[in-house]
Amino acid sequence: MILDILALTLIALGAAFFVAGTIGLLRFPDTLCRLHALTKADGLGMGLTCLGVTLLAGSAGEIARILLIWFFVAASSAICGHLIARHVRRATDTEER
Amino acid sequence: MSTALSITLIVILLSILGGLIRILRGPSPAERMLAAQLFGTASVAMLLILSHLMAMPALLDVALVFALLAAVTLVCFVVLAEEERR
Amino acid sequence: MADPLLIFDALLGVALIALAIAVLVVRDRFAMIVLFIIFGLMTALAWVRLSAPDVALAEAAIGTGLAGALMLKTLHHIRAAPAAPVPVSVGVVFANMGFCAMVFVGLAIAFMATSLEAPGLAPQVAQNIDASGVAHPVTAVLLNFRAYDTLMEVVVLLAAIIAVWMIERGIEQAPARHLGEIYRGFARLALPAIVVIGTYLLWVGAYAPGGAFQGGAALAAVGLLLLLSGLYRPQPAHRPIARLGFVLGIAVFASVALLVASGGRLPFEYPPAHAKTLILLIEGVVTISIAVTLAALFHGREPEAIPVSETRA
Amino acid sequence: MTDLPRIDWPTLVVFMPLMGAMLAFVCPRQAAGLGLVAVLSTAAAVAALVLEVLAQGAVVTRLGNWGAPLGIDLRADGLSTLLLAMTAGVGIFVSLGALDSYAPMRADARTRRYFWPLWLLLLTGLNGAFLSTDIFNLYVMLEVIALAAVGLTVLSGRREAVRAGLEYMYASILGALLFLMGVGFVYLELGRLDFAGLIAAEPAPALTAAVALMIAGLLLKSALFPLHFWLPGAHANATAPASALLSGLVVKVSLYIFLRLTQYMPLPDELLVTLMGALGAAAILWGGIQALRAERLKLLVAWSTVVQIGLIFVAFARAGQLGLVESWKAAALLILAHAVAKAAMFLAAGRIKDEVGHDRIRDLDRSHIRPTLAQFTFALSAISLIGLPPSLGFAGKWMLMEGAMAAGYWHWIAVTMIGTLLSVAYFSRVLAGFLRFDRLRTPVGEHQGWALADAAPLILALSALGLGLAAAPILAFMEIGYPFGTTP
Amino acid sequence: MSSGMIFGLTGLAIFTIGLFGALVMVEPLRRVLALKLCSVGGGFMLVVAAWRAPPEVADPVPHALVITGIVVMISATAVALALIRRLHTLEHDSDD
Repeated sequence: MILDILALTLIALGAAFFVAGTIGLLRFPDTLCRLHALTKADGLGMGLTCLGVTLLAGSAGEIARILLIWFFVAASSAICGHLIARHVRRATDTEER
Repeated sequence: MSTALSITLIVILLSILGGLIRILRGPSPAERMLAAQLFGTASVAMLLILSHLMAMPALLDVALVFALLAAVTLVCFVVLAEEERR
Repeated sequence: MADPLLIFDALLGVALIALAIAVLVVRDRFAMIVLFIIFGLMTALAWVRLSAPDVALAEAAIGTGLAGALMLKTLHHIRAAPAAPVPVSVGVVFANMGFCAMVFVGLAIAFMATSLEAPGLAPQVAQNIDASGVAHPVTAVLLNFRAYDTLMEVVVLLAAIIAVWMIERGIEQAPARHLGEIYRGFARLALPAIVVIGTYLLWVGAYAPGGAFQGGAALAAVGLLLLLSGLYRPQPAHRPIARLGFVLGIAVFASVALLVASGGRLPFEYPPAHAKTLILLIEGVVTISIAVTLAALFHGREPEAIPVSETRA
Repeated sequence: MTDLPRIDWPTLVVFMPLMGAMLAFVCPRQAAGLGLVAVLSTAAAVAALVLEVLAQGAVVTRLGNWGAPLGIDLRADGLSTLLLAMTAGVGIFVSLGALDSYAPMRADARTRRYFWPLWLLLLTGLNGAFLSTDIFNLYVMLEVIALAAVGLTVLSGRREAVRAGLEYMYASILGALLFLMGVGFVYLELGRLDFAGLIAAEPAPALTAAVALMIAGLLLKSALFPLHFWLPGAHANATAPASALLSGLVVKVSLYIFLRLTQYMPLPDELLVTLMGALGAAAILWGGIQALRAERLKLLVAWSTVVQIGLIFVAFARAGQLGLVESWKAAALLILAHAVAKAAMFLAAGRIKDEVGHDRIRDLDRSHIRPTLAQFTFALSAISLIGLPPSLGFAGKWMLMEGAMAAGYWHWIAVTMIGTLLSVAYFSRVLAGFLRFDRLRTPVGEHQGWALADAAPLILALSALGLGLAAAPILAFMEIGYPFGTTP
Repeated sequence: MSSGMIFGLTGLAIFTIGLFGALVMVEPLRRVLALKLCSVGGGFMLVVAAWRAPPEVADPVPHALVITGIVVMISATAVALALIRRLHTLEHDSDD
């Protein structure tokens, strides 16, 4: 029961971070700020959700897969953030020149 | 318990639908791609929750593919956008 | 109080319709493709809600991921073209809108009037699943009960790659792409991981959602990443291998289907004792073919041929 | 299932061209040889199937031995086998024509390399569609056919061809998707997709929607009048053998499926049937007028396809809803006649274009070279398309009119007559040019090329004429296995 | 109201929107996307047909059919896109 409540709290917190991420995406002034808001938010939101679902998971196989998913999302989110930032920086560089 | 989880699901869905505005407004492709990234991650989160709610562990595989696909599309976007500038 | 999941479904439905409209009306073509990709993701979610994880997998991997990549590539190619060359007259738009609204109303009435009482084929599948050689019903349908359809579907893929090779011509050398060290590191990590995931999807298909198409699509993603990052460049000398890769799946599938038809059996009637082995064999080669073909469809043009992607990973 | 070890011909009829296509694709240098062998052996398999059907009636193959609703059955009855034979026959001669048309000195290696795999895949799809008894399987077959056909349309790689091919692609995907939606509705209502299930079904709203969707898709694919926009461009801009295949065979598949479906799922309303006939009549008039105005020979021939499709739909419409068997047969006969004659005509038009160097109708009689045989072939196939005795086209039209008279549908007879007159008018534009050969007082030019290339369409045209004499046995054959109005 | 009903209507709406797009749009890429919308609508119909009333197990046959449909559609899309690219190249070259 306590485990359930803990899981629920974690998941709800994760959802809150998603909401925050969206708000950041909508409200922040330029691309890099938005990127900042987004990667923080979906990194944390995803992490918390994963943690919560792990607590609810039934078997070791499921836990392993959830962790794998978390790892994959985190890695791809990081690399994508990097690539987009690079893209944006280069784009602004060419404009300034 | 399941009601609370369902409500969380609805909250996440609503939040990413808000992100749609960013895609429609742009202005630059990078921002649109960022919003798409958010959609991808949030969908994975929703799938994780759904896999518990619907008692279907197989959804974890779907989530895995979602994660993978988001990465591939993004790389595709970045590569093509880089080429375009040359 | 209504089931909150139903509210979720309704929201998802509305979101899907809104996305579909947005895809058609948004001015920017890049946004159009991004919206389409998101539409695909949401579709997959909806199908998950309808307890169709296999279909959701296929839609996410093939219908959305690869299709999105293809669209991005095409948009990149034709970016010089004006966004909307010929405006359609408002009258035509309204006439068509009225027509489509009528079609929708008609179909919706027909849909609502349907009782959904027909039993479907699920009982028959359940009855015969033990004889089919695999435990997962969708795989059993795809590779045993309706194997003929599946074979023809791979034939459609072959027809597509032949047509694409024929349509696009010219030796346009793509520029080298440098995505930096971090990306390389990512590739080194991700590519084997994706190969593992693809193989896992293929293997798990025998008793759970997954199978040849989803696994093939995941492996094709490896091919895409290799092509995009320039880690692999198709060479003309690789064409024979690529051709073999395209036809391998069909060749093995069709030969097995015909060869089992001896000793009083019919085509596609796998001997029960070997059904599992044969299906696994077919799935394996079909996966390779699908992966190679999908990657090749993404690449397009013939002269720079296609990798057997996995070997390079 | 018999205990005797017997070769399963229906399966082979589908698999042989498939194997041929793969071989021709993997060994591009030997594509032509391998392709020809594959076409010939497919024809041999079809011949064996014909004999089997003659001997023991409809042949059914339960693939995988699961049986119809769960598995997929192949069924070769009289009608299917007749169309298979038609495909094989036309296929052989078009292949022979292609052998010359894409010979090394005329076409680049690329064309040769891709024609054969695409054509063999097309053949796979055609044969599969004629044998199928499952509507989803039909959808897949339609897509195999569509992709291969689009490939063949753009074989030349010219801009007009690519543009027409893209238009064709849109139309054919949309047609297939309408069909798919119909399949969805059928499954929604019935929970099964085989023909037997369709026949047993009670009328229901979902089935009405399904019929409407599937028929809309098929009409788009078979280019009935307002939906014909993609056809003339695609058929006129393809290379000659490809046009012959597209016009002669590809269009026939959707007509055939239409014929089958309206047998098994009768149209809900007599009004719809009449509407279809009216569209057919409009196609005859509009296509005829466009053919009269066409400036290029191949375009004229393509418009004549629109006219002929209209005629076939008039034959459907005349059937009314109670399936007057006579007129279904008339439609089937017209399908057959058009396939043979139109293939011959496109090949002949291609020969004329090859030899004269252009296909502007106005200037055809001013050339130094007179492709006599090709012109003769063109005239012969025109006879069948116009519907003069003793051609197969005549037999079909005659059955149509006889039935219409018996039922008192005089307006359809008037439409048919007008169509005949129009086709006389537009073909005579071409034929008159052929006859006035002495406008330039030059010696008749020498023949270029190979006699086989002229012989192939000539034989086709002759058989279009001659088969009219065999109309009675053909009709009798068609009825084997009761394709019309009875349970399979 | 049930999930099947909701998504069935959604699927029909998507199909009709796609149909509208295919009829009206002039931009080549958008027409292809409209056709893809149609195919998703068709997929919905089959998946809903598989779902039925509260299912113990969903009917696997339509699922297999939709997977087939998805693969068929990606092939058709690839060919259509190749045609679009080729046409663009041809027209672009002739402009120069």
